[in-house]
Amino acid sequence: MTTVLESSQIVDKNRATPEERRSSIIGAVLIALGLYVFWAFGLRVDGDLDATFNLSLQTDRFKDLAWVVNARWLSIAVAAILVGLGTWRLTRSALRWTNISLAVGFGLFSLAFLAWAAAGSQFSMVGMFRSTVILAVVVVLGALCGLMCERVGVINIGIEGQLLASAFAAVVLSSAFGTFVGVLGALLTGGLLGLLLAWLAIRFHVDQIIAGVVINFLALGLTSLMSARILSDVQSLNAPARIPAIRIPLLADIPVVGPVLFDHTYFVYGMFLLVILLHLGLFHTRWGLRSRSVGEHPKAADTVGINVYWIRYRNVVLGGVIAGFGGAFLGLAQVARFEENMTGGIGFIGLAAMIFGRWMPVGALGAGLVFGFARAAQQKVAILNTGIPSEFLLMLPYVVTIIVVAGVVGRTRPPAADGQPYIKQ
Amino acid sequence: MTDATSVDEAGATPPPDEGTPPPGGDQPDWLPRITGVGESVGRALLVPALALVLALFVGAIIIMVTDVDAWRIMGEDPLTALGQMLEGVGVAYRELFFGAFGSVRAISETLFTATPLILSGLAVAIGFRAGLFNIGARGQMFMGGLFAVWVALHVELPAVLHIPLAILASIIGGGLWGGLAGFLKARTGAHEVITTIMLNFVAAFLVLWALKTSVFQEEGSNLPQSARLAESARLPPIFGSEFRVSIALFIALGAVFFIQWLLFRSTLGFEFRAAGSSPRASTYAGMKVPLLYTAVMFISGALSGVAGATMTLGLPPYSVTSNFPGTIGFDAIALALLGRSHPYGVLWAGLLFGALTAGGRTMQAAAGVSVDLVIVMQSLIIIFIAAPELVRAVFRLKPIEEGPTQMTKGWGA
Amino acid sequence: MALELRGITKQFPTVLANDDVNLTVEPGEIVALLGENGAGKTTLMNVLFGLYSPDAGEVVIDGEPLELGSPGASIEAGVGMVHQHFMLVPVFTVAENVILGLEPLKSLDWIDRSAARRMVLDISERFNLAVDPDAMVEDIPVGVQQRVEIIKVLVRDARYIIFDEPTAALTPQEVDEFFSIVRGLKEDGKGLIFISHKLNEALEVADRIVVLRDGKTVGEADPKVATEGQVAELMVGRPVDLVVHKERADPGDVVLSVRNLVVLDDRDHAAVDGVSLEVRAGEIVGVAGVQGNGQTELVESITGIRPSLAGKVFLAGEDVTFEDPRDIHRRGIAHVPEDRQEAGLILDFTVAENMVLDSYYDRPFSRGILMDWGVATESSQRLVDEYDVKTTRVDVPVSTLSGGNQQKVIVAREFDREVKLVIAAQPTRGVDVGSIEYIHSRIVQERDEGAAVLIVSSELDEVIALSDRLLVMFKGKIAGEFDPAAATTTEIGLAMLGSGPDND
Amino acid sequence: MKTWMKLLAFLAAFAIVVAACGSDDDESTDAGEDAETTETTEATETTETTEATEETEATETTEGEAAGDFTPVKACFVTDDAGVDDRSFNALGWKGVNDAVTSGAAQPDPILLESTSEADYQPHVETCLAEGAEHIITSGFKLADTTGQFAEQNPDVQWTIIDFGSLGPNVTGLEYQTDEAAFAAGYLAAGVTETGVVAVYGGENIPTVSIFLDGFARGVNHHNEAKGTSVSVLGWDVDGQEGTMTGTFNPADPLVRATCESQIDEGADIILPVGGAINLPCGTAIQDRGIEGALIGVDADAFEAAPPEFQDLWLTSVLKGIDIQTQRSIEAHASGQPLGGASFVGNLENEAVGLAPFHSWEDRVSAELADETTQVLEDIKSGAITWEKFAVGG
Repeated sequence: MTTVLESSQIVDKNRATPEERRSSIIGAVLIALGLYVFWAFGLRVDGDLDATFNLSLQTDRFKDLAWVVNARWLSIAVAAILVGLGTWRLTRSALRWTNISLAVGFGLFSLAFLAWAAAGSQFSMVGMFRSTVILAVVVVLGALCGLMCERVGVINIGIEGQLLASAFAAVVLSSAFGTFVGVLGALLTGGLLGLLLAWLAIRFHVDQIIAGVVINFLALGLTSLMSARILSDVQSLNAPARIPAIRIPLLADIPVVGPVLFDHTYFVYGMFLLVILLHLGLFHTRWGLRSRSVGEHPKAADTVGINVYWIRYRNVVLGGVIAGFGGAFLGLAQVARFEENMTGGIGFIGLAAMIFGRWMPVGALGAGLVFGFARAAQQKVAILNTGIPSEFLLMLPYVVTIIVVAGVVGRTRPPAADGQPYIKQ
Repeated sequence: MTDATSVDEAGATPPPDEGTPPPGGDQPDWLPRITGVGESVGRALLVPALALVLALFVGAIIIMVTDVDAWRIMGEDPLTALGQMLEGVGVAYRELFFGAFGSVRAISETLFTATPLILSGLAVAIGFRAGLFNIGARGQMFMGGLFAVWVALHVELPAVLHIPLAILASIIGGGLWGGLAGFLKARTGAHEVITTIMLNFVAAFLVLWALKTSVFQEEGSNLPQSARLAESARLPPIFGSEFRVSIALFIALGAVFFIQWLLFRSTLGFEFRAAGSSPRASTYAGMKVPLLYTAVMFISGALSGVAGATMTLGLPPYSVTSNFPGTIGFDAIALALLGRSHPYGVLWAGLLFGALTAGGRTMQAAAGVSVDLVIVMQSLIIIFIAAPELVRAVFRLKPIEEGPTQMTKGWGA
Repeated sequence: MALELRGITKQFPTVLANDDVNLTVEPGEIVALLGENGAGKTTLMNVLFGLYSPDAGEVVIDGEPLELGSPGASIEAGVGMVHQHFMLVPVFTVAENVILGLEPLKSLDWIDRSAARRMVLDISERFNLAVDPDAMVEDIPVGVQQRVEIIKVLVRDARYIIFDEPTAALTPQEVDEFFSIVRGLKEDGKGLIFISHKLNEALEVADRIVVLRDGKTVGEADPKVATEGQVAELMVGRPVDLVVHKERADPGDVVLSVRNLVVLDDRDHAAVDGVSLEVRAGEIVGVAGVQGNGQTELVESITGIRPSLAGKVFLAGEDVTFEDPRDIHRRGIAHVPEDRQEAGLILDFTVAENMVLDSYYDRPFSRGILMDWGVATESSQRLVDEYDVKTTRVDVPVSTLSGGNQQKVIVAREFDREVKLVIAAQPTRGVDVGSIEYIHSRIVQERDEGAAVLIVSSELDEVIALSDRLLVMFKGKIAGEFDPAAATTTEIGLAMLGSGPDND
Repeated sequence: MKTWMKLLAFLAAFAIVVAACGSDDDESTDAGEDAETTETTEATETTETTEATEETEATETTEGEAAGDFTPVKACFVTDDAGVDDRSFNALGWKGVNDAVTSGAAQPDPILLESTSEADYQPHVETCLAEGAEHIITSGFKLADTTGQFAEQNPDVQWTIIDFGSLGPNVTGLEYQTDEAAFAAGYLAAGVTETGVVAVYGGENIPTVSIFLDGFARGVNHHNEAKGTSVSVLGWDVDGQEGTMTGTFNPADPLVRATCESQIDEGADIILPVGGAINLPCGTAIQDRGIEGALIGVDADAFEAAPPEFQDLWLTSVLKGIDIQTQRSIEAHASGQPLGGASFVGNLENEAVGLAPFHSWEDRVSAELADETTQVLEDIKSGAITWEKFAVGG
């Protein structure tokens, strides 16, 4: 008879739980980072050198704010914190805060790196953060487009094409009929390509990834063709007015925060607004509840009378409209000109940001900002003549993304019905 | 709760991706699955052929619509304008065809262009078969090409050894780059779509940098360009140096047969396909799915790497600059999808794309129609082939009962 | 005043699922729709509920024709359905699942969560269906999930309610509780359709029994007079033997020994929490329990698929705790996994490929890394014949087979070699009567040939019938051991609910 | 058939949009064409102006001896993978070819072959030969090996390669010591800056880009030494030969503008971006940030070539006369001279590189500084100022 009933407090544990293992690996990584910071940035920097981080722009109301810090001591302090944090992770049995520890660790490491690079020199930290926001815009909007689609179970790999085509529409229509029509046209173009994706995926059950790839090709081919055959001939169609920044009174004058957040084109405000709206919408409204149900369990949604197809069409088109907004930003707020293949792969980075952000609008924003920060920071380091070849600085954002995805995010759980066609008998 | 299809109603389960051979047919048992030709040849070719016709038709409309010169006289003399448009279409398509098949040179160009496409298409296809979406063919081509160039520059051997060694280097270079993404997925769960996209950029900058180092540069040059590769490492052209098609074509064909064999005749391929169809069932069957992910990404990367080698060792004038993969890495995705992730399918799709691209060059020269039209036509062909219902609707063919053509597995798990 | 289905016909690509079926349900009446798996019951109900569009036929509710093919219209007309595979979104809360489709709003599109909670609690109190509206559905037991499904239907004011195999995953006590709910609904004036393949339940609760076979109505029975045997014969079309024939067990040496096993589930909770058990050669040990009490993780851990956190597993005296699934399999374990379609088979692979799924790597199916499809095909053909798998050929995708035949493919694959230990989880779920009989007899045969057998099933009748010794699992622990021949279902049921006498 | 209709409707809608643009812009199109021609003429004027500013001898001294007496040759132009719209060497080369058509040296409708990848070079060159081109212009160092190979095989054809040295007796190589002019631009910028910070950035750290950055940075340093100022240059490290790169020549990548803004944030007010159109986002940045800054153009006089909304931003441009030398190379061929095979290294001396006029910044550059800059140009020519020049070509 084997009715032996053990309690769960078993002593002879064979193995660590995955959480425990992860926690200790991250602990080790943090300690290694700390030691590296100590050696590379702490010991090898001239002890007298200060790093000056400017906290205001020339155009700000409150000028000449700066944070001056001794690079060596900052690095040593960071190293100490990193080692402490790592040791805490290694010894502590409670397993919470793992990701936060890692994020804090990477943040501190970046700080020490920047201090090392800026030792004896100065750079504008506010400018870096401002660039971070701007560099995040298209990535975040692309990711939002992606998650609008994937939350209802349609994989959208055609974000790149939607951005490109809507940038084209924005430029051409804006040149011909003015900014308002241009932006509207971009939104419509993004939406139309969304409709095409939805139509192929829902009506014809075309494999969703194929449909997305086709949209990328189609957008690239058509815009390049029209650019070569029409825009090069009729150059007045490639000269739209640029959309100016709107400086928000009072808020823009707040030190540090003002120039970073409140002196941008409406695309930036729109991005933040969309993130908030979508996040609240997805988790607090009828629209969000129904959308998520369609992405998680379309049949369950169907059985309570929700029209799965309609919701899929609607959200995919809306997602396209968001991409169109991003395309308009690229086309009208940057250089106000169409260039062939001007998106240059940023839609795919948006896709990555969506996965990285775990299909959450706020996550997408975070992912976009991490990527934007890496790009902005490498550009600052390039100015500081550290001797690192530019190619390595330029690849830094991509390397950082890989490390973050592998180290922090790990396995992600997409909506359960993502990529699955829903077929009624 | 997580059921996909109800079990107890046998009819409700959708047929799988590969066309189920009609029951009662008398083919040999395993043959249809392996060759991919389960239906009669005529039926199998009908939709692709009609898709090509449709794509040409839509392409013609696009040529006409974007004919700015014709539109300028449309107001005064619509007939002449229309005639001019139609003539433009005629010239464009004639040149497209002759540029692809019209001469020995044209055919050589078609085959030459198809070679790396086939290889990288296979790379993406084998990924799909194992449930992985390798967007990183471009980066893997970079690394494979770079490794091959290193061997070509720094090893002295007779051609019979030098070429295989350089190809081997490209296999290692591309394989490591792809395998890295697979390893990260297996170990940390980092999604391969993210990592391969990012690795593309990393590889591009790495090559740009490497080509400026003395390891690759010609002595005394400061250009980001490799020295001329040793003669012994160049892939010999098949029809003499006048034509670019080289033995790389045979490598590509060999790869097609090898991958065909690997996928359908080897235990490893069985495991790949199993992991691609159902990672869970594969785990239950005792397969080590994480290991398989790493392995399949290695092989996928290796194929792209060889594609990279053909664009370095096999591209006259045999000195390498920083953009040798061109757009092949992304075309590869379309190819794999068009070929339904089947090696023979990829072969045909590669030849088709090769012909379109080679013909497109001539078309650009003679008809002044931008090569971008070729991209549009490629995408149209993919749409029409991926949505046979659409083609059938246009040509009013009898619709046939088909399940969803789902070839990819979404984001996997 | 009635719900009428008239001449419903539904053709699937390979099967005629419903063939001119008629059915009438009055308010305040419980109609049991009986039939084997695959008889077309679920299809019929999905047509009624608007999930499928029929090829012919009509539905009339209280004199009004129903728009077919739209669940919305069916709901509107007062039809509710509690599905066999629950139509619940796992990552939603109970309240969210209930209100989905009729969300109470505060303003604009903003969901009124307190109103939603109130809707759930109102129904839950009125019909005595205890649920926590804020619990995540994936975290609650199956029995509670079913209550959520019922609340979903009641919130929509359904007058006619379809229950599709409602008792499949419930403990005896839960079944009783469920029946009292059903009777309450009947008194409330609802018309109820009760789909089942369990005769005793139908006889117990129904006012009228309608039997479906091969998509056709083959007869009606009055539960007050009909016997199990009569109805069973009507269902299957031949006399059925409902008892598992087996000799007394003659246990030999210990084959499987599990000591203090702790296993984590996917969310890192201890799903198996210190389990010890032994299975001897020549005996069948059954593990009963409501689904989700650690059985899945226990089986996965024994077979090497899921690493254990603590404890040991011995197979024929050897420690196999850290071995991987293949090595354990090679030691002679036959494993029929619980989730046939996800874990046991690769649906788009052919029958032949599935037949070699866990032995392809070795002779005779492969040499080195070269597969020998000829041998594999031959071997599969032999197994198909031997195990009576109904399929046209072995190179058709296994997804084209019926559930019972799919299960036979697994059984054939697993049993066709020297087997020391059989682990079968839910071996007959969703399987037709003929296949059940067959699979049961094969399991008993393995035992008689000297294998140790561990059966995990949430169908209490099945474990009781098969086992020589019965363990009950509750919350990751063994909550009791019984002699299936002597114990009553009440005793066992109590243990399944965690209040058995052996539980401390 | 429904699908069919939808498809047609889609295309029809598309056609209407294009048609609308076409008809709508009939006049503007003409205007555009006019503008183009004006541009061409102006460009020629510009060279003259440039030369006038530099107070040098007349133009006639260089190759184009007997203008107007041409036997038009069939020209064929092959771009590298950046395409003809790169606002850089490809665009200028193609302009040179068209100028040659205007001057009668090349036959009308010269062939343009745009490459999209490196695999295109050989077939494009072969197409040129097959079409019977007598003068083939290949653009960019990436085409060097292909050009060398085919030039050898086709000794009867005249070749011109841009940004590379001669590759044989029938190949004219066009190279440019642009750092000489960039040096003067750096000197000028250091004199103009009010913040004491100037900046440069490039697309990629490749010689045809970096040569500008290097010359410019040295020019700034020269100003510091000569005038005792302490103007700092961001974005190029003369010792390390490294600098700020965008990693792309695509002006729409937000990183390009961010790079420029980043330099503005560090106080830069005069910026030299090098790499096709990647200077345009910097113009938008200067305008939007409202700083008193200026850009320095490269290749052509940006005041003429860049979109009009940026006209006020150009302090000057570092001229690289690719168009002129391409035109002259064709003209030399058309005037019946024997096939040439020399490397032409453009420098200040032979006026193939130079500094554009200040245009709208005329008033803001003090006469003194203008004179000094002119003197610097003269000193470089005469060798009075010298440094380790950037190595051009392979």
